[in-house]
Amino acid sequence: MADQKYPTPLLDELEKGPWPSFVKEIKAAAKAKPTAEDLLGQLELSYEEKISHWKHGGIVGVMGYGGGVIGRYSDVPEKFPNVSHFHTLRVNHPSGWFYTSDVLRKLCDIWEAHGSDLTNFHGSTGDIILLGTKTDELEPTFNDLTKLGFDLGGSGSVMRTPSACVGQARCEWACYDTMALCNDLTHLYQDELHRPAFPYKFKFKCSGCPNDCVASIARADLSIIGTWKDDIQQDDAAVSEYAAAGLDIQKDVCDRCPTKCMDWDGKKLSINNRECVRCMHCINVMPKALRPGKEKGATLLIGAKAPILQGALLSSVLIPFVPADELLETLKELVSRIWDFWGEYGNNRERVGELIQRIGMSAFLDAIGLDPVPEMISAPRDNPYIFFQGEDVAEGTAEDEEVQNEATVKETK
Amino acid sequence: MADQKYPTPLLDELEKGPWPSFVKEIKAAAKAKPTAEDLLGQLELSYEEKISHWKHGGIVGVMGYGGGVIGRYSDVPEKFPNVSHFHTLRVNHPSGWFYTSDVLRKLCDIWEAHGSDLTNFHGSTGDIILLGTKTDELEPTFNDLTKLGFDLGGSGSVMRTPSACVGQARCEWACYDTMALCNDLTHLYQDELHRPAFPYKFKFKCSGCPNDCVASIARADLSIIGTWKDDIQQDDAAVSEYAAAGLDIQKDVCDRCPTKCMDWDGKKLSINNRECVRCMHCINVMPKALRPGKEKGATLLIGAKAPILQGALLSSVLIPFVPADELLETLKELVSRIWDFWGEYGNNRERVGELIQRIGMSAFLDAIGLDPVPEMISAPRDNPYIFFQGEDVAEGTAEDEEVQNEATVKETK
Amino acid sequence: MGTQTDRLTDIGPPHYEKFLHPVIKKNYGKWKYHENPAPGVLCHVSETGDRIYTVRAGSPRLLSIQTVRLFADLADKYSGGYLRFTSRNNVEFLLDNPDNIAPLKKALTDAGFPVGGTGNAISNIVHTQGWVHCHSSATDASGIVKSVMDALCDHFTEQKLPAKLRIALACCLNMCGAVHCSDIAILGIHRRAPKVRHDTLNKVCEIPTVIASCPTGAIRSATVDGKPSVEVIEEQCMYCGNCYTVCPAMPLNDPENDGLSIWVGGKVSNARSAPSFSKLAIPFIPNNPPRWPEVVDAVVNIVDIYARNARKFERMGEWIDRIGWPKFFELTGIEFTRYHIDDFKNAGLTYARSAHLRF
Amino acid sequence: MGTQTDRLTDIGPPHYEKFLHPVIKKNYGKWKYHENPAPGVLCHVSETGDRIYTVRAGSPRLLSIQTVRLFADLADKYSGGYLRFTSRNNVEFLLDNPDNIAPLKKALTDAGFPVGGTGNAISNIVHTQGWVHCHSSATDASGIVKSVMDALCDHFTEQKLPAKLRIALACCLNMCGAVHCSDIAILGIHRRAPKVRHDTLNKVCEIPTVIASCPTGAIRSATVDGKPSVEVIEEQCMYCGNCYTVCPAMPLNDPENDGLSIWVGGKVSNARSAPSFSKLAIPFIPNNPPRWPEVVDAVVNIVDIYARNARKFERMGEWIDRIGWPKFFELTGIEFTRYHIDDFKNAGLTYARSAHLRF
Ligand code: SRM
Ligand code: SRM
Ligand code: SRM
Ligand code: SRM
Ligand code: SF4
Ligand code: SF4
Ligand code: SF4
Ligand code: SF4
Ligand code: SF4
Ligand code: SF4
Ligand code: SF4
Ligand code: SF4
Repeated sequence: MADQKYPTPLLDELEKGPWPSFVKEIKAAAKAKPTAEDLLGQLELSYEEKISHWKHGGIVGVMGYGGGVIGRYSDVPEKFPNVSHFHTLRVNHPSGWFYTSDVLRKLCDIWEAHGSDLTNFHGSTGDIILLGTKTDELEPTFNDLTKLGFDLGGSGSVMRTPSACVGQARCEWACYDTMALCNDLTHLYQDELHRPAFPYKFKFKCSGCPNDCVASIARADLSIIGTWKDDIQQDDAAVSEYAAAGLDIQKDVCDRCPTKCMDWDGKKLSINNRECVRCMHCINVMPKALRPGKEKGATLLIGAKAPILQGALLSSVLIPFVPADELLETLKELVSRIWDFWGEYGNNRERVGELIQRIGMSAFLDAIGLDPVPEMISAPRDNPYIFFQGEDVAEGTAEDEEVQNEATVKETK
Repeated sequence: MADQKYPTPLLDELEKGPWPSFVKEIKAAAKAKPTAEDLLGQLELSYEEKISHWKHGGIVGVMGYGGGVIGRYSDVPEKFPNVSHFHTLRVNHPSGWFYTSDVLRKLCDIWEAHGSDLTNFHGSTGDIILLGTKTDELEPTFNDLTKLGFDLGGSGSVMRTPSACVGQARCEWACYDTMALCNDLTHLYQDELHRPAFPYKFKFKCSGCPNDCVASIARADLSIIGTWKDDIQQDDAAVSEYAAAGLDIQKDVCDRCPTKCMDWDGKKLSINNRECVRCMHCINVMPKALRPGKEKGATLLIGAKAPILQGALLSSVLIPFVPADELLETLKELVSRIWDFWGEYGNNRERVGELIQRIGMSAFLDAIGLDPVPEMISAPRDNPYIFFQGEDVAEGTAEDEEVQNEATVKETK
Repeated sequence: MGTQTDRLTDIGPPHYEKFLHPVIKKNYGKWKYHENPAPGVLCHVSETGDRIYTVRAGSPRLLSIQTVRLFADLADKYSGGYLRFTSRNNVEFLLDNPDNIAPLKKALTDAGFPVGGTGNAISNIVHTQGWVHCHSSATDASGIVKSVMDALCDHFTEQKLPAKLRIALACCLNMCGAVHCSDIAILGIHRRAPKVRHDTLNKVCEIPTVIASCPTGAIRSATVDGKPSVEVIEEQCMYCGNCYTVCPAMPLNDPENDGLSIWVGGKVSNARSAPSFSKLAIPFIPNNPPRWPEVVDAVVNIVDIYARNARKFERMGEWIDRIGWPKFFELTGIEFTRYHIDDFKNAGLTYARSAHLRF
Repeated sequence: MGTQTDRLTDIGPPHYEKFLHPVIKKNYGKWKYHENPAPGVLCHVSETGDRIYTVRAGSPRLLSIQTVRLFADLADKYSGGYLRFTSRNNVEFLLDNPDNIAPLKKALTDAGFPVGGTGNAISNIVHTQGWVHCHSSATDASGIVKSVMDALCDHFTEQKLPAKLRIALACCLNMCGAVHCSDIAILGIHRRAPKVRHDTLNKVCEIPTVIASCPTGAIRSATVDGKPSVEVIEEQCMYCGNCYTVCPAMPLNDPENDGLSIWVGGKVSNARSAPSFSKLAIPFIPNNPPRWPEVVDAVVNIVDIYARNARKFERMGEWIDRIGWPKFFELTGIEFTRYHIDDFKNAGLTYARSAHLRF
């Protein structure tokens, strides 16, 4: 490595071993790009000192947008001047992360012209990440990207790039067209994606079935998970084939069904579909024999997020079932009501899930005009601290009533 | 009912029906006692007006004791002068609530002499409740009671009368002598029972096995639940008898075992005792065939209480297993450390379970000198908000260290 | 303690041994197994071969000394003078002679005390004081218990349920008893913030203590008619009653708005599933003395649906766990409301955080 | 927007349809079932009888354009120019001709990209920026991922685990990615309160915002050397980093005390059990670049024990649920400490509230 600008004995260790090496990638880029070369040097320094050498944030971006670029500056610019600026662009990916070789090459060409030659395919939210460039390259990069038909993703208090599992493009279980919905939502909410107007970030993720291959229930403010209403489609001949091929249907299928609603008498598999909770297990194990039903749609869940500040949340059921062909319209209507309310009542840096935790799900439902249904809960409350509403309580004076209706949105601890 | 002082048309309705009637009881007492007569009148008024006619508390008691009497005054004494005072005495019951006809009659005689003739066998904590007398009868009642060998129970911020299931007196499953332990604890802590020195109340309950027939896990600050360490004692012949008699061992026993650690091949029942969680189900269903093991003792759990203020709590595991013959000594040692700490750090009206919630179980364990074991939890934390201790963190200055060790007891929200 | 030289204190309860039947004393710790020959009757068999028979009868708990003496008489006649009470306030007679079972049962039944409560039955309702003795009560206790048990008496004297079914009642949120872990809990509730007695508050209570007593911070200091007092922010009050416990000038009782709520699916035993809290079934039923027909109907309905649908050995909560709460509401016809959705401390954990759904 | 008349904005992403393989376009929504003929290879069969083959290869995610171009070349050669990336950052080539599978696999392997990640295997580690791009990081991301995957690579190229095993890494508590719901999560953590830069704080941040940012109320205003600033009550700090996100003058990074923690048993899918959070296994492992051997050992140990003990179709968390946490700690030899016991908001619910115990 005689031609390397900085020796990197520590990082060199990470070129060894069977898994593809990110150090090799940076070195490959470093051959042509001083930016990548200096990144290597600064990273080696971090490895020596066990600390990041990036400075906190910095607001940079492209004209008219309030997000999509993460500003980044070195705290040792004197040592590594080529990464004194090292901003990344977040670029909307095509639904399902499908590409042609052609479009990938064109993306590479753009980044070769303007950036570090380094990328992430993809960021954790799903964006194409163009990793590291200078402030004055941002606008030119953006112009080239849009000419190729790409646009920026989100950062800051905006809607983020929605993502979708491969869905109907290559999966037999997709209960709605995840890629179309993802694409529609992204186009529909361009303004919300590019111009911060929310209390905090907002993420959509679309999974075609309860396997949830984009982890929407763990990390989307609005999780859209495909499901079905009628009976599992069952092919008895195929069941027998699996049995003949050695699958232990009792042990590996029936006994693992969470509701024990399956019965296998050694010849015939019977499913009590009214007890089935659409967990997917039996279908996963016997894809040739069992399939989701025909009455397809999705469950809408709300509120997942990482732990900052009040602990991580999983999304929870908001609407148990929306037929596939009504999904987009239902979402439009619902999301506008959610955003209005969150925009007005959400604190700064309060995700919608945290807002619901703070004011209570019932108050949130009142606010967005949804009726409570038992599917929203795993169990009713076990504490007796019910805030009865004005209208349910007798003998209030006129004044009282007013106070109490206002009080729908109130804080518990 | 011509000879009744007050007409009680509403209460009279409650003399009908197959279940024994408390109204009949009050009427029986009212024949001799004006107190009971006026109680009937006031209660009828409450039934008419749908409201209690008792005033809030009032501190009354016997000399030298700070509890054991609930002061009670009517808010309509002009109408019902005989219940203007209507205090109750809480009286320690004998362990297991065993009596002879003789001692019961003597208790009745005392109450006939001094009170309303009305009692509860028993109060929810387990005391004998002598229901309703005047202030100046308290001391004479107490004197007669002690002469008979009875003493008062607790009220206010004291230890309360411990209680115990019938245990080894009549139950084959008792893994320790609940009645002896209950009696020992009550005698040991007479001072704590009679003279308020705690932040709030403290309850012990002793159940001989995990069936928990005194509901200790739901309502005792210190729950002592019998269990065993070795294998379930199994009588194969008796198992076969149950099977022959028509018990569906697979469905009613094995399939209901929470850990599915039982196997029934139609002839022989095998239990994987290392997986068994001592739930008692199989033993409950086949008492002749299965019994708790021979290495007996108890699990100590801490912190149950009703919902005021922060929501109800169930007790949680503090010491997974204490051999039966070490129970009293272990408890003595442990309880003194718990009371010391709670006495110093507990807020006013804060039960020990709430204190633990407020400062965290780990800090509580530090304070009472117990090592954490995984049996104490259903699962480790899922949030990353770990307060690392001074001694575990490097590079603290001497000053810092001090602060951090102090900080063991700190509040989260 | 002056003159009273013979005054005894701190003697504790009498030792239980004095009150034990000789067969029990002899076989203490030696019991081997038991049988349940008939509802209300148990037979415990010792390793020594000895047997003790138990006959259990329902009791209203609130007993006149006349009835206690009756029990003593029956004990003398049939059980050598030995008897006990259970943790659910039933009375149990301990017999060494099985021939006495039938006459004792008859004597009890004739006197109005049903024999039963054992095995997979409904036992006595654990309950509290209500209007008989407590200032805090949002309802009566004994009256509702009597009315409900009248309707369920057959479930006491027979053993025809899938599992044990434990009912409890508490007359206010203090929840004296194990109400919060019952198959069915009947709970008296207030629904209006305390009405502050401004004229007396300052005299009978410390204002800072009153303010500090409120878990939601709904109480703040105020001057009313020139007197220092407090005011309650009504919409922040969750009617817990803690301020009233601490200060008599903060009464919550309100005939129009007090009433009952019904909770289901809790349990205490570790049998099969872990102990668990009861969950809200019906948020509010008005007080309707003397016989609270709406409460009785609600409880009977839940018991009936459970009895018809649960599998053998399934407690109420275990049954609901299996079928799911939506089905519970559907089967019982109970309306699901905003109040069922938790909004207290751990509320988030009660939301349905999966796509496991039945349609 | 003045002179730039041709400037495009708000055009959104390109429509995916342009990038779909013709067989996929034709059979969109018509897939019937799939097979998994070999690790890293899937075959989806349509109702029309058409088949599409997928070959999946591991990727470091951080790619130079040189490598992206290599993928493009391979796609041109073997899959008609069609490829995609997965939600876990693997690359997938979409083939209509099964004969291309073997040569493509060889080409990928030769280029250093292992083929696998399907079925009951360990797939790519979802991860974040670390020292490559983020100021907030308590550790690097890519370096640990590389070291761990080197050790687990056989589990990527073979399918010999009881179920899918998902590993994720995040370099700070912000937890970019679904770290909190992973079978094994590796999480960078700080362990010291922020060191306030009193000289600049007032210039770069609003003091009230900084104070409000702290969830535990550990920050209060202070005057230091005559300048308005803040101070942190060290023992109230839980190192969440929110103040640092809000204000650059509150850095938490600390080479001595930053490091890793390991979490286990979370999942996302609804298959069998509901989605669940990962739980703490190891509270702290020091940063030891370049190859973090202690982290690698810890992860490999957990994977090994799981692989040996879990039953078929049991995810990590489902296995631990069955055997219980005490057994997990015993089998893995991981020390149980005070830090494992939750003391955050819902802590009480994680205590063992039953007598269900194994001995
Ligand atoms: C680039 C990316 C990590 C990656 O390497 O993939 C990333 C990087 C950052 N995230 Fe993130 N997050 C990224 C996906 C996520 C995800 C995953 C997701 O979106 O599915 C999460 C968890 C889900 C969620 O939203 O809760 C996530 C949760 C956070 C949080 C915590 C938010 C919370 O409410 O708890 C923060 C802190 C914040 O917002 O202030 C954060 C903040 C940040 C910041 C902006 C740092 C900061 O403190 O301001 C990081 C910039 C790093 C850098 O220098 O590039 N990032 N972040 C991901 C975005 C790439 C993309 O657009 O595709
Ligand atoms: C008499 C009794 C009810 C009964 O009819 O059986 C009772 C009656 C009262 N209880 Fe209780 N409690 C009684 C057992 C219980 C139990 C059950 C137990 O001990 O097993 C509990 C639930 C377990 C627990 O301790 O948490 C219980 C939880 C409360 C609470 C709530 C405590 C909490 O921490 O949440 C209060 C409120 C308070 O302490 O201020 C309370 C307060 C009261 C007061 C003193 C009312 C008050 O606000 O000061 C009641 C006096 C009523 C009266 O006029 O006689 N009572 N109380 C029970 C005592 C009889 C006995 O000594 O045997
Ligand atoms: C007498 C009593 C103890 C005492 O010291 O007073 C008692 C005695 C027995 N219990 Fe109990 N239990 C007694 C209150 C309880 C309680 C507490 C309560 O109800 O408040 C519980 C916990 C209830 C709960 O989980 O909510 C209780 C849960 C059990 C169980 C577990 C039942 C289950 O499946 O959950 C058993 C086992 C069984 O019945 O199969 C049991 C079994 C027994 C046995 C069979 C034990 C034995 O071998 O002698 C006794 C006769 C039971 C019967 O009634 O059929 N006992 N038992 C209590 C009678 C109360 C009553 O009058 O009805
Ligand atoms: C390609 C991808 C979707 C995408 O749009 O990119 C995908 C594709 C498939 N998933 Fe997935 N899953 C993908 C991420 C996920 C995720 C998300 C994640 O890992 O972050 C999950 C949730 C993981 C979790 O629970 O933590 C996920 C949980 C599943 C499951 C449920 C497994 C379980 O038992 O819990 C199945 C069913 C199965 O494998 O039996 C499944 C099944 C499948 C099938 C068989 C669906 C089908 O019929 O085509 C696909 C091939 C799976 C395989 O790898 O063997 N997929 N799958 C993702 C590949 C990621 C990768 O490179 O490894
Ligand atoms: S979430 Fe369901 S539909 Fe989507 S790729 Fe995964 S298994 Fe297929
Ligand atoms: S999808 Fe899940 S719940 Fe439904 S039958 Fe199959 S295994 Fe059972
Ligand atoms: S708790 Fe156990 S030992 Fe005690 S009476 Fe009940 S079943 Fe018997
Ligand atoms: S006691 Fe419970 S856990 Fe143990 S074997 Fe019997 S049923 Fe199973
Ligand atoms: S539950 Fe409430 S009203 Fe009833 S006795 Fe207890 S404190 Fe009094
Ligand atoms: S009843 Fe409870 S919530 Fe309402 S004011 Fe009083 S203490 Fe506060
Ligand atoms: S996890 Fe933390 S350190 Fe890592 S990229 Fe996200 S914000 Fe930055
Ligand atoms: S790191 Fe978190 S807890 Fe510590 S001071 Fe900053 S905001 Fe507060």
